[in-house]
Amino acid sequence: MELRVENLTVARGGVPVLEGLAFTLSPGQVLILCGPNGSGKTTLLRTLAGLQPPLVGSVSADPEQITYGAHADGLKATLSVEENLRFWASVHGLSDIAPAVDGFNLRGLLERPSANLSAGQKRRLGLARLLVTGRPIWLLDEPTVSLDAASVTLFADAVRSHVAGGGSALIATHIDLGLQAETLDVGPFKANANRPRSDDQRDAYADFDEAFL
Amino acid sequence: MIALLVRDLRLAMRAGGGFGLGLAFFLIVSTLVPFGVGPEAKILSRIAPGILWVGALLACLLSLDRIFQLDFEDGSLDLLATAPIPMEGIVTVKALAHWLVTGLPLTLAAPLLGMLMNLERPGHFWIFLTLLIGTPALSMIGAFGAALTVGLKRGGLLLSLLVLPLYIPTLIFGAEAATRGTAGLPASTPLLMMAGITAGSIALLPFAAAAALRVNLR
Amino acid sequence: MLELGKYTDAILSSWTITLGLLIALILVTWRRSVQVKQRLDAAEERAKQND
Amino acid sequence: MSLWEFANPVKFMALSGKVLPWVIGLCTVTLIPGLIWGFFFTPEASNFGNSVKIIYIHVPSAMMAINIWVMMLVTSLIWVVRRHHVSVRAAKAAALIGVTMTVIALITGAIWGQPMWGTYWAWDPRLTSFLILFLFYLGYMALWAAIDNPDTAADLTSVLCIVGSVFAVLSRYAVNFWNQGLHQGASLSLDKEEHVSDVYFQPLLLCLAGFTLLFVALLLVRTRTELRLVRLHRLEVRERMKDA
Repeated sequence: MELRVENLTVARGGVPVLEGLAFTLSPGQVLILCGPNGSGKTTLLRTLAGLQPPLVGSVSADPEQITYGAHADGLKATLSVEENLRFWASVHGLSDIAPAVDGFNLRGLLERPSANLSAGQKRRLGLARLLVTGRPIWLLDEPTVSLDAASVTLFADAVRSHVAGGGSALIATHIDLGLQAETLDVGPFKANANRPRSDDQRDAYADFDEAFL
Repeated sequence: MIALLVRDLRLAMRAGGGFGLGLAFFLIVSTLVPFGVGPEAKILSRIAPGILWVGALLACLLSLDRIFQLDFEDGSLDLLATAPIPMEGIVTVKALAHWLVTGLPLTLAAPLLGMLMNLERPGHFWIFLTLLIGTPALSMIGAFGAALTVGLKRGGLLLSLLVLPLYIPTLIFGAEAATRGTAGLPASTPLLMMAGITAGSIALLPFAAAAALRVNLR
Repeated sequence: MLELGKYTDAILSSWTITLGLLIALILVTWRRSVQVKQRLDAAEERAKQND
Repeated sequence: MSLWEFANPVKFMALSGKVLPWVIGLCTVTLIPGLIWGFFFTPEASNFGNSVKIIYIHVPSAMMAINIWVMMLVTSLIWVVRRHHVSVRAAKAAALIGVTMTVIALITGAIWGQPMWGTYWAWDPRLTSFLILFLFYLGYMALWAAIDNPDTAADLTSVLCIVGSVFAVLSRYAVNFWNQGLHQGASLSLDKEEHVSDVYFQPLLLCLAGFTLLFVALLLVRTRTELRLVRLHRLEVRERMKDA
């Protein structure tokens, strides 16, 4: 499953943030998304995940093929690690959580309520969720926050084996994960009123931004 | 969908508050009213169906903002939105979980609390029946209100304001059916009207609520 | 002066309240319109300078 | 040129700017004479006495209260279906006018009710329906006020308006049903048609036209303000993004 994006404009609060984006994420590929804070990486990932509509353009991949790993892990404090994982697995129609548990070294924590986990352990559990979705395209927003060096390695291994199995990943991060990856800098796509625009972009903005005076 | 329902029920049981809160509030209302109105059995038994209905409605209102707010805050709602469950399904399951946690216990408790209010013999049955049919509508309408206000800070007060007028038809028909049934008058018209509202809410409001949720996640 | 009989209070109070509310609504609308126009003009000016 | 072209705020601003003085003028020449006629130059009614003079503010405001909600429903639907920017701002702009009309109808009704029925408030179906309508207006406006992003607010309030309308109609039936069930036969509502003869009807008609024109004039001004606010919001967001 390939994720292709052409001439995509994403907006936050109705205002274009990034425009004219074009890239392809093929199976087996890792793409690192970089750019300063507030440059629209999260907005882009949410748009790709289908949580918000793009202002212009479209995303070629089916949202059913994509899983989104956000800042927040979506864990329930009163449920145990195992219950949390089993829940997400069954939502996605899977039942085997063993690879996820082993991949992120959670075996010893299974019975613990996730309220009692450390920040890094929570993050590992949040990342383990990716494996139980069974979806090929991962969109990850700062996945390594609060992970120690050993856990980062675990994560990098998980991405590597996911990619080796024909999956792909788009990762917004500021650190070097030691992965074989291409880099996509969002800086050049920053929305700018002075940039020459194509007609369809113009139409989409026209309702308020350009035409109103 | 079943996994989501099981999870929500489990959360409600573990977090406390869930089952207890609505019931406790209901108990408080029905014990306080006689102190306020006076102990005259005649008056109490006449107003009992109405008081029980208002009490159940307020108890229901109390826990509405939890329907989506917690999932929104910890990011689960984003993840659920990208999961292979349609948004309408999420809304329906959430409303069902809310009903199982508040509406159903209230329905079961109402006949017992009716005794405190000198509710007459057929009244126990009628209050049970009307609440059983009416409370699902309260949960569904409440889920719609919760979906509208999910992203807002201090959404609780706003939620009550939005949901209040939406509850009025259900309340009128429900309390009317209970009152008439208790008095031995024909009650099928208000009962059918209320059943209609419940059926309509369950059939249509998930779409409105899902639309509101999608907007709020944007 | 018009003789309103026993309804004097009712008529005068309802008319006063109504006219008061309508005038208040007109004033609020007008004031807000002016304020917003000023703020928008200022913002447009800033936007032009920034470009 | 189709109606949809006014989805473009520029065109709407241009046109509404031209129309506005005329509407204000027309409003002045209908509303003020209408009110003066109704207040000073109508005879005493046999059954209401002079209290009939309240009709000139009570009936138009009550009609506007309902009509404005219907207008908001239609404009909200247009927004949901066509994402017509002017439409949803007009709905927002109308809400405050609508709630004022509702309050006027309620207050004048209560004041009128005191001498006629001996009580300020009765749970009469009409009065109750207006109270419920008032709650709907409040909720709608509170939701607008609570949300920062104008487009999000537009979407959510439109959904609320549509769902609320269904429940408002349900409430109307429920309330009729409920009151009938409690006080049999003691209907307090006034049957206007029967009592209104031409002497009262002509100034009433003028007042109705006046109130409608006042609504249109206020609506145009307020919609223009709302559109400017949207533009202002976008500019401010851009500024903030530039700073970041």
